Amino acid sequence: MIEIKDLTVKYLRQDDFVLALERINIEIPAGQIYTFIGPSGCGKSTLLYVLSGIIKDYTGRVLINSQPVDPKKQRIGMIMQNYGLMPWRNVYQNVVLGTKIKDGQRRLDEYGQYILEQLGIDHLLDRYPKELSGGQQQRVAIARSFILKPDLLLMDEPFSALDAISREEMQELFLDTWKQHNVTTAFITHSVDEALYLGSKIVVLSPAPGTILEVIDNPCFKMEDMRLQDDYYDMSARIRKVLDKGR
Amino acid sequence: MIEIKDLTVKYLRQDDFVLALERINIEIPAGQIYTFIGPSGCGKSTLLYVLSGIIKDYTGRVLINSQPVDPKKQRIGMIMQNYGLMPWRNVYQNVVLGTKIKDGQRRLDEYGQYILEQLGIDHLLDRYPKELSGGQQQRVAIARSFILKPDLLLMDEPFSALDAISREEMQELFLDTWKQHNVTTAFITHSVDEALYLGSKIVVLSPAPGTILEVIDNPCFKMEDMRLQDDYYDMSARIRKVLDKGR
Amino acid sequence: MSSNGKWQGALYGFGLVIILWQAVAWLLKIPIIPTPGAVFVNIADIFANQMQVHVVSSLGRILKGIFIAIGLGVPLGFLMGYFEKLDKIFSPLVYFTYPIPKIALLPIVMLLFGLGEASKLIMIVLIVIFQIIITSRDAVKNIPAQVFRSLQSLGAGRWQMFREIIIPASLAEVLTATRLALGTAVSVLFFTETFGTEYGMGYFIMDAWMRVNYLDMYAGIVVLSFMGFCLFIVVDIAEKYYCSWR
Amino acid sequence: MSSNGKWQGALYGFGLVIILWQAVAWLLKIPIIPTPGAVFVNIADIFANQMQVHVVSSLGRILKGIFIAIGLGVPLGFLMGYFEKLDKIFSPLVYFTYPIPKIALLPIVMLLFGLGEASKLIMIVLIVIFQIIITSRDAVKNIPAQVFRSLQSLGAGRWQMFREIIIPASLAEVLTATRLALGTAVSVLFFTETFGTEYGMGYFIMDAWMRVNYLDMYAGIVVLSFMGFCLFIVVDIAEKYYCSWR
Amino acid sequence: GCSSGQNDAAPDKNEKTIRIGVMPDVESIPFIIADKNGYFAQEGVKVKIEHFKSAQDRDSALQTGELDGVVTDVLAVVFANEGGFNLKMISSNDGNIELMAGKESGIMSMQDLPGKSIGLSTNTIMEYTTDQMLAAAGLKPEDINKIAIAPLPTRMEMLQGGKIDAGILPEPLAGLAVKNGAKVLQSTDRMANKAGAIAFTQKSLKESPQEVKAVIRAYNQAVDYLDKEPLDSFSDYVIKTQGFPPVIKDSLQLPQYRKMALPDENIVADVVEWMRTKNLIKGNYEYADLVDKNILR
Ligand SMILES: Nc1ncnc2c1ncn2[C@@H]1O[C@H](COP(=O)(O)OP(=O)(O)OP(=O)(O)O)[C@@H](O)[C@H]1O
Ligand SMILES: Nc1ncnc2c1ncn2[C@@H]1O[C@H](COP(=O)(O)OP(=O)(O)OP(=O)(O)O)[C@@H](O)[C@H]1O
Ligand SMILES: [Mg+2]
Ligand SMILES: [Mg+2]
Repeated sequence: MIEIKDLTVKYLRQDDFVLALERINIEIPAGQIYTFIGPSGCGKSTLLYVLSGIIKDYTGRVLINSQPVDPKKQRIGMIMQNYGLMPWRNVYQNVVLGTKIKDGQRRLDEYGQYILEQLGIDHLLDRYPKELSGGQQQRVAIARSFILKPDLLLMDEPFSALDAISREEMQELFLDTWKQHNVTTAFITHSVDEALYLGSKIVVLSPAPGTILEVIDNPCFKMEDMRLQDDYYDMSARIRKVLDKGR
Repeated sequence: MIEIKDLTVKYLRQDDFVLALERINIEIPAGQIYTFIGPSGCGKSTLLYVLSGIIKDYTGRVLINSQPVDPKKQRIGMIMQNYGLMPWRNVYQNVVLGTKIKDGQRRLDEYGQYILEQLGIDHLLDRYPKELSGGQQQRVAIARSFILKPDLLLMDEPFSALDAISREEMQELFLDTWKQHNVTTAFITHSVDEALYLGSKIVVLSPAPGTILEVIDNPCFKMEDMRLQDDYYDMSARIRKVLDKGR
Repeated sequence: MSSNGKWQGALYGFGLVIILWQAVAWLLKIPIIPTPGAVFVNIADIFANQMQVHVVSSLGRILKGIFIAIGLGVPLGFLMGYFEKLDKIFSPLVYFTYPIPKIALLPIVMLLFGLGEASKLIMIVLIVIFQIIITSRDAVKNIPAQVFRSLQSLGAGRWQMFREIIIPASLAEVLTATRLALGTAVSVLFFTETFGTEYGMGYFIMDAWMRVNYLDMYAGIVVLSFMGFCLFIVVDIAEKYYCSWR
Repeated sequence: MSSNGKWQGALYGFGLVIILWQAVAWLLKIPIIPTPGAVFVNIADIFANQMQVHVVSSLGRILKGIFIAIGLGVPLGFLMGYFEKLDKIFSPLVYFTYPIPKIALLPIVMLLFGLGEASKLIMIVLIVIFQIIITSRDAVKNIPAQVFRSLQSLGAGRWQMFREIIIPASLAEVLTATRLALGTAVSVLFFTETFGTEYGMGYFIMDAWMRVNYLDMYAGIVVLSFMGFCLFIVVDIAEKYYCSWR
Repeated sequence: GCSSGQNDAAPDKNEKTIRIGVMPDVESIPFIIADKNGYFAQEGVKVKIEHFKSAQDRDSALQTGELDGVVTDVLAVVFANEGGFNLKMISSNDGNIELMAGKESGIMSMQDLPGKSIGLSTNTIMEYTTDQMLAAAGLKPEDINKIAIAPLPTRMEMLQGGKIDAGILPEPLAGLAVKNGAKVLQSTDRMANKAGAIAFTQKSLKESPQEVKAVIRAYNQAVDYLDKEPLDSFSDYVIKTQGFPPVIKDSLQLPQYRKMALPDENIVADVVEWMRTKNLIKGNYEYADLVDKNILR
């Protein structure tokens, strides 16, 4: 469970500052997926930085399972917008980085092997990041966070560099693992479709400085053949309206 | 006009190599937009590297306006998948980099100002890239290539980091400028929708090593309210089928 | 880093040196290690009318030497880092000549340039230029290839590559090299100012040593370190200004 | 770079030095600059029974000195680069002590550590450690903050930060620093081997110089450069191996 | 300024400046005095005294044609000739080198030396002199432990710090060491085997004999002056220009300076012999090879 109270984040620059998030209030119950959608630059990544303990300089209160954010204690799987791979580690080493840090485990277990296969990067293990295509790099980042089996999953546009079909496969894979482990997840996306498909609630943010415009209950979540239902079009239109209104 | 004959590209590694593209044959007539779609890692970016003169080590023949590729002579606007911004230059300097190199022009003219406003980055001019969000960085890269007024536009998933609504605006902006200047464009995208909306022809690539599966004439191009037409669904289904079959 | 915190740190650092020195001086109680107190009193005594002129001449030599060494070494290093062919030829050359004890070249330098100012400058340049060449070369080599791609697609010429990428990307390392060169240049004054001149901190310290005047010698060393310290601070300020994008 | 091309380059570089040297020798025709031919003949003459022992002792000293200097300097530099507080205190200290002409400390080092090997090692360490500290510190400072983010979100401890990021990210710069340190260490043999020993290339060259035996002196210099060259090549190979990810 | 190279002989011979390299030692004092009192000008010769802190620097300057003459020693002259530089002694000089024992070494006389360490610089006049002194006391070089410490102040410091048992030092540092408690065991003053020399390049002897002769006259005048005048009247100046430790002012002992005179043939032969047995030189040098006898006439 994530509780965010009155969160305001500023980035300090030479002599001024940039207000990135303003008075954010939200709760994500344990085991739920919330998707976040909002215009470019509204502070979505910033929110994840706060949740993952990267940004510590904020006002307001952020609690994870009633405890202050502390990535040492919590098991946080984070997929960063720019993937966050270590250029000096090959794919294998990058994939096991999470478990190595958290558990001292440098070996891939069966589950890890399964994830790599599902992501289609099991034949790239000895490549360095610069020898991968953009989508391959992104899949390495996805693999790392899945294999960690985190308590909290923070995904920043995790499928942005994947082609339409892979993307759908990855969405399935994500939902599968989520169903198994029931990870509390904050999922940032730019696709209304994806937000509807994956989120039990959809959080719509305003342009910078980011504030919450609306938290929308998603009836489409876990719906079979979502895209063929009427609800989907209603919801899609509604989100677009909220987004547009926010401008 | 771009002519590609029997293009094969290999990446050399320590003791082996990776075949990225195999026997690609295609012609893009002057003034046309071709969209390229294909699974992650199939060699789309590689193709653009060849067209932009970054990769020189290939077999086959690549001609731009009947001349071998030479970025010194041709005016190539490239939007790279990872944006390709100079971290030590602020937004303004990054935006004018193209005209500075090509024309020695370090000033923004009216058109440039207009582009910046349309992209919504005119208030960020003194920021360094690391002080921008992912989508803002991408828009800076877009601005740079548009302002260059290139003869050849190479766009590698140029809108991948933008939210749904901005993305649509950018697509409009792109079509607008394309209509004005009639730039020959190779446009890589992961979205079938985008491929249909922007491309006069759609090139579908197979998984690695990339070969051309099909070059599809796009009846939807320049269609009003494309998404409401029947053709759109047919085409969409067809592309997905070609993609799927290629696996 | 607040400039306030910086100065506070400098004070701590300085204090630490003094305490260590004082401790050693008290422990050994021999004239070769005078107490810091005595040395500072001595500096106060002789700075204005004896040392100033030495400081000025040394400072001039160091600055000139560093400028020449940077002016020659950085471009050469950059070229070696960028053009692999040049590197293949010049690196072995640098690898052969860097380890030559430059003092052993003194006869040749004297032969070619006499006992005057030119020889001293050349000695400084000869000693520090290798550090500068190697650091700049390595800095350029460490720039990831993909950084060059945007400019390649723009068909940038070589000079544009240098201006837009190589220079800004390597600036921090060049400043590191400048720090090293400064430190080395200051500490080799000792050998470069021992002939043909009666001015310079190197001469002053050497002379004091020969005269077994340890108070003067240490006064000279302290002033020399302080001079070096100030030069380092200048480089730090330059870095803060030019590398603000990091 | 193919190792073949490398050797070819080395040959070119070496040839260039020889040609330059030959030209100067012919132009000036004085005993101070013997011809390369004469020097190489001399090396062939005296290497086995006169120089070898000097080479071995110097090599030992250099390697020991460099290992100690890297062992102390790199961790300190890394810590200074990573923890701003440490940097604020230690940087001024380094800035003060780097410019001190270490040779002026020779008598003190000798008094404290005797006339034996220890003093010589300490002199080498004292001279090269500053370059290593400053380069490693600057290398860590130049790592972009965002590289640390993945590990921060994993709650990595300090040691893990060092192992996963700081060490690999700075390795290339540490190797650059090693090159500088090697070059410097070889060229200061000259001062560190002037006391308490009759073995070492520094002693050999200095003695030859004093004996006005320029043939021997140049033989010593050539052997010394070659020694340095080999050490550089070792570093290059290490770099190729450890920095293959670039 | 920087004169470039050796071949810039002044066009007008009378304008030729004689450049003489000196070290911070007592041997050079007559030149300092001659300069101070204007004797060179009186004799109609331009002289520039160049000060050096190390013998290496001085010899390099000489070998590169930056100097015409030097205050040096027989060994250095032999080495120079062996190295192919035509350098000729025109006179001996007067210094004093002392072998002394450290305050706490317990060494009272030469006979206590066996097994002890002596600081010196190897293959120089210092080692030669030490060997002579040992031989005079019936000792062999192998009986003692020679420790190379080239820089004089460091050698003195090591002696005072007890890192070496004995050391060989020239004036004025010798005087200072004595003042600080070192015990003199032997000196070249007592043994009268001084190997100091004044030497000029063959080139300047040939090209400017008149000037060199004028230098000799000025030197001799300075020797007269040093003989007559009380030490106090010039010691401050000498200490300052020569860079002597100021504390030695009251203990400064100048040797009995003599007018320029040819070096002792026996000493020269002895030095050459010593160098040959140590394998330092290959050639065999006769007195006439090393000394220019004509200029003093
Ligand atoms: N280091 C920084 N210094 C100053 N401003 C910053 C910095 N990082 C981000 N910002 C600003 O903060 C705001 C929020 O950035 P953030 O990266 O969180 O946006 P985002 O919602 O993730 O956008 P996108 O969808 O484009 O990735 C943006 O306006 C950005 O310009
Ligand atoms: N430097 C390199 N060394 C080795 N292999 C490489 C290198 N760069 C790319 N590749 C490989 O070449 C293939 C094509 O890469 P490319 O970047 O062109 O793919 P892409 O179609 O752009 O994929 P994406 O949609 O994921 O960006 C990939 O399989 C990739 O792993
Ligand atoms: Mg973001
Ligand atoms: Mg790509």
